[in-house]
Amino acid sequence: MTMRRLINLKRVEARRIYLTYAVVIAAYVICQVMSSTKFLSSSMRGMLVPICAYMVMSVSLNLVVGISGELSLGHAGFMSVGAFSGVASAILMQGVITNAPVRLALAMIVAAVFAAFAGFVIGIPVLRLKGDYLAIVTLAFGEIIKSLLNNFYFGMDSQGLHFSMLTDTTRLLKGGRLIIRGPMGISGIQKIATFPAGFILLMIALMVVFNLVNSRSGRAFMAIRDDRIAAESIGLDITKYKMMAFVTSAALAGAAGALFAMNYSTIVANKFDFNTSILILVFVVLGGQGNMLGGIIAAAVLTILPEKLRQFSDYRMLLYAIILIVMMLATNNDEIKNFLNRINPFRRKEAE
Amino acid sequence: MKAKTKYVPVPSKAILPDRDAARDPVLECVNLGITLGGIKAVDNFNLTIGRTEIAGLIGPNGAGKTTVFNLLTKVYQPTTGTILLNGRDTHGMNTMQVNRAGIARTFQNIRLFRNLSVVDNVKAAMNNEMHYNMFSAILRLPNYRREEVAAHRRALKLLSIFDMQNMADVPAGSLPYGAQRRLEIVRALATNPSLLLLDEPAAGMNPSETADLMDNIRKVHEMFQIAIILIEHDMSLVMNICEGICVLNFGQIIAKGTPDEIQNNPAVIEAYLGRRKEV
Amino acid sequence: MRKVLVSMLLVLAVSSCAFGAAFKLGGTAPLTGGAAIYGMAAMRGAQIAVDEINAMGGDVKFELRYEDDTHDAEKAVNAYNALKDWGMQLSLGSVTSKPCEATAAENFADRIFALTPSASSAAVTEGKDNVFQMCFVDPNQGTASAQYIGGKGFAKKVAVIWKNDDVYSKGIRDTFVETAPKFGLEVVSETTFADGNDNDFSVQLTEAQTNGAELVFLPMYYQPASLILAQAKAMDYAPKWFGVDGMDGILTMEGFDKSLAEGVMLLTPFNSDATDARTKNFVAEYQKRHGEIPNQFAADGYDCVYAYCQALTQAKATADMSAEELCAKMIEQFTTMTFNGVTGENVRWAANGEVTKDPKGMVIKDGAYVGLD
Amino acid sequence: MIFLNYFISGISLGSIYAIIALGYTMVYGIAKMLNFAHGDVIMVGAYVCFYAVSRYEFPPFVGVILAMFVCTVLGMLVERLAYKPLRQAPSLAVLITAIGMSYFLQNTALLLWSSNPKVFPSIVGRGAFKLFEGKLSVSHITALTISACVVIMIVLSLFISKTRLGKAMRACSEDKGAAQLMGINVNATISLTFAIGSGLAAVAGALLCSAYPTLMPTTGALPGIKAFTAAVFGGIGSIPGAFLGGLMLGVIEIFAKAYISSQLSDAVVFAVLIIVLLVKPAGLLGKQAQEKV
Repeated sequence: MTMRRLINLKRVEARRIYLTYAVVIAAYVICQVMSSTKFLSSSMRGMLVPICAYMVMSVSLNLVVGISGELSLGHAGFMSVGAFSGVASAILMQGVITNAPVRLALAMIVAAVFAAFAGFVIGIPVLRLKGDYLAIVTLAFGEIIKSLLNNFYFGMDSQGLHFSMLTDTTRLLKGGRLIIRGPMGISGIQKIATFPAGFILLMIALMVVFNLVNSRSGRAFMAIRDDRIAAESIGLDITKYKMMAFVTSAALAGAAGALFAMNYSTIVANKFDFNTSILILVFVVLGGQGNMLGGIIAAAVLTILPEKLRQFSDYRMLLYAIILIVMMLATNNDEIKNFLNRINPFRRKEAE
Repeated sequence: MKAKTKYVPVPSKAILPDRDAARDPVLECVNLGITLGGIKAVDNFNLTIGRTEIAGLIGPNGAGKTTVFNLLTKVYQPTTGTILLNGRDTHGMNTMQVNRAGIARTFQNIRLFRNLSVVDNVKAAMNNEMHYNMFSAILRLPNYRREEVAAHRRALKLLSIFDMQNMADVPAGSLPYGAQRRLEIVRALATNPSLLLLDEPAAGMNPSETADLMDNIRKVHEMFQIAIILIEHDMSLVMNICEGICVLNFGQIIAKGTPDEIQNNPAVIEAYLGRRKEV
Repeated sequence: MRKVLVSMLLVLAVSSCAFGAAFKLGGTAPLTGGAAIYGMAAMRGAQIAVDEINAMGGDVKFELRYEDDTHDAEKAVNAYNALKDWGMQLSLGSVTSKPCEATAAENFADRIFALTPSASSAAVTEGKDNVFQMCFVDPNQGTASAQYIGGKGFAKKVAVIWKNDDVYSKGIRDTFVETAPKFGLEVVSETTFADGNDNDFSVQLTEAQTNGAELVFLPMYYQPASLILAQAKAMDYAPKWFGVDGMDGILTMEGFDKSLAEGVMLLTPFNSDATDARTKNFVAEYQKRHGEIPNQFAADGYDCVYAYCQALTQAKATADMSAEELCAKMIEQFTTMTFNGVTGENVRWAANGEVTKDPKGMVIKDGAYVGLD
Repeated sequence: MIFLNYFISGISLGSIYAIIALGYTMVYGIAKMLNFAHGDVIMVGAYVCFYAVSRYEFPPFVGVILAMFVCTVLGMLVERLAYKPLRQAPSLAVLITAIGMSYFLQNTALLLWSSNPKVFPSIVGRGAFKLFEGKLSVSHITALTISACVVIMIVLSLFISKTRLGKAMRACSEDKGAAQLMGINVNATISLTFAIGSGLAAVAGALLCSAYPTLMPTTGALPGIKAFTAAVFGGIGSIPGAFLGGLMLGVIEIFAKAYISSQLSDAVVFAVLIIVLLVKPAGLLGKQAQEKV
């Protein structure tokens, strides 16, 4: 038996995965063509990179919420760690590496490493808790990260790197640069994030998550999600796999954070607060837990939607709230679900 | 019909089937007990199971049978006593480690991975025999392909014992009830256990399904040459398939012996069979 | 039929011409969320100025559009891009500092001139030749406050309470603490708060009290300041209070017990009780439209539009000029002109975009501002 | 003495958290959902009370009653329109809908009442009880909040353990299906829970804004999250737990500000929360559910 047959046997899942890749690639090509022919408004062009970042966030959180079945309310914290470490490293590399795409790639790797480390530290307590208690601990960690970054100072001068907490005691020499400035965050960031970079990161994120899910690790994640006790009874190491999912997800979120931050000239810790965590969770839930394509589409729709509602001026956010509630009600309504199932070409065949 | 098993005493004073007598027992429980909510749910439980023995654990509802399984698999940590698995003390081990040491089980209330396909349920249980790491998986390296293909092949082979290879891609949660019970057994077998614990495998089955199940258990026993303990209320199944039977009541063993001995044991008839007749 | 068509075309041409005669002025502001107070005020102030200027029928006419940025840099860039799609020629930047840092970078890259009413952090204008501020830059406010307090001999021992997750508060605090010793001030207590723990100030006030602070410096907006004043009163702590321009507005909070603010001093460029015709007219109009006394943000928004009007008139700019042409002209004008508005007389701008105007020392007496000097 | 004063400040802040947490925990206990819109119902209650007392000059007592009435109706309406259709849906879907509802209420408030902060009139005046020759002061509002909190906690506990409706609530919380079979109207019971929770929110709103008298459309959001934390801290679903969790959170927050660092107080509060949950994974008074195997 060959690998081909293995994939064919899992026809439904395989088709879903290829469809996801195809949709992402097609969307990228269309946006690039529209962008280069000036067919895309500045408003849309300006959102391409953040949408990519949010899509990666959605995919990475889906690994925790959809695949591993753990509720995380602090995912923006990892994005924050990634954003700050990524931007700081990009600034440090400015003189050494002049090629912007290379610098961006390296910064995203640094961001992923830092965020993965944060994920590991957070994972230690998180893995001992269940359900809502786990959710509140992730929320708490998100808030702690925010609070710490608001009090963190980091600078560089000819003597090397300097850190301090609470107040700026780095005492940089002349010509030094205070990179992270507590509540003022980082200013004067070079905007080196690009749409192609966002696209590549998204493709990498999809590859990581899909390939992981379709491996022994992925089966373990889902087995633990479906029944923890049965998973233990067949010898699965719950802690190891939960940690693996959590850290992988954090690393992807970190890279997304770096991408996001380097699309703006300034970044503050408050950006990555509880509301941002919730926003990403909304992408995942609205797109369907475990459904990567759904989460990606939800990320795009919910990022573009408030912009398209600008014509309603004062009623904009109110409409956004109403649309969100109606979408949640509609996607969980049996009649609508049945209708969607009937027209869905990828539903499972009854005969199977 | 099966041949009657002859039990012989071994040096450790336990009694084992004669074919297993020459080898160490797979399981030895000494003075096993647990207190749950102030009640001694299981007390002074002593049991020795031979390498290839099929044993039955019976008793009225609430007698503590499933609790014994939970103790053996460390879902609960025993308050007293020792469990020796293949001669190794399982003290301090958790469920996962006990499984790796050789115990696999099924559950009274079916616990399948409902959203995984049938074959993935089995492959999940084969996790510990696969060795590629997450980077091989992400990059689809050759060892990923090699091990996945091998695992898939073996999973289908295991499923075919229970005639389930055609259902491989169906989500486990949508299987009919009987098939779910069988899948749990396949999944347990996939972990290569030396001792298989079956918790009411025939619950909710009709007589013909029960008969098939009986054949399947025998087949598994023959193919894998492992020890099996089963909890069951269906007396025909127990009496037909088990070589040794242990009767539990109020957390205490009240009788041990061959099916014939148990059927004629007055204490058992009083505590268990007698009560059943009243119903 | 043909006649109708021709006349329709004519009407279209005329109207589009009239339309074209207006400069497209755009800005982003938090119009929803927790910071909406500041955004709404700035937008309303600017709108009044635009309506007044358009009604005067001069050469310069404006079409104003504000987009919501929810006090977030990402949304501000989105809002900025939406304005760009609309055809914005001149920008009012953003109302709050962090979003404005983000949009200012876009302004710089796109060569669209920006004059922000109230984004006061130094990073807004840093390294950008076409971004100007209508308000004091934060570091200057810190220094000016220290100088004022020290110079007037209000106190020797000073406590500072600042908001630890806010660029504005932090910016003022930094230079205040740095320069305080120069003016004979000793900072005896420094405490903070942040979003989420901005209700209870007992610890901050007790620290200030036990360390013997004679004056408490409050570099923050008026909403938390109102809580601090109330809680200090409850614990019978009555130091001198010194605020910054964000404190303006405290007297107009609905239901605020004005006696709490008695004796509070603040440096602000705007005084809604001023008696000059310009201020009186603006305050009256704002009150007529919105039923509230305008605060400093509204005044800054108002002044921005008038400053643009003056610069455009002097530069003889026309509305058919591109944003880039206007940008060059505006840089030239703003670095050379002198402006008189409701937030100050003889307002001038440095080449780096920072404004120079006299901060007015105010003290609250009997529920109204009175000049300190 | 300063220590005692800080302690009282902590209790005062904590009692506010506690009273909000009571609403959270109650709804969670019965409906098994995190109602993130609870904080915003508090805000609505505070606005109603504000307008009744400040604009229409009703006595504070009437203002609070009016706010309770409005919030009760609002709570039931929200439950009926947004949560009831999701009874069978995954709990996350309900969570997101609750967040949508929170945005909805905040933005409606913004449109109705503008973003300008209002100063809330205290419902008991701004005085304080002075103890130890004035060295220690307990403001009236603190005294009122704590007593209200204790009274509400006792009444709620009694209601749930003694009355028929309360027993129906407990039944629903244990097992909705079984409760249905026993002839309990589950939908009505959950509606009732929301009604009570929202009525409590109105009281919490009036007390919150009396203690910390500024009122904006976002007033309820952050205290709501803190109170949610407090509810989990005490063991979510447990009514005495919410009370204890709220008080402790308040005291820890003030002590962290005073003795560790005012800059890191939130980090300290959440770190303590994490440590408590590690030691007691179901919160201070929560019951650890043992899964049946």
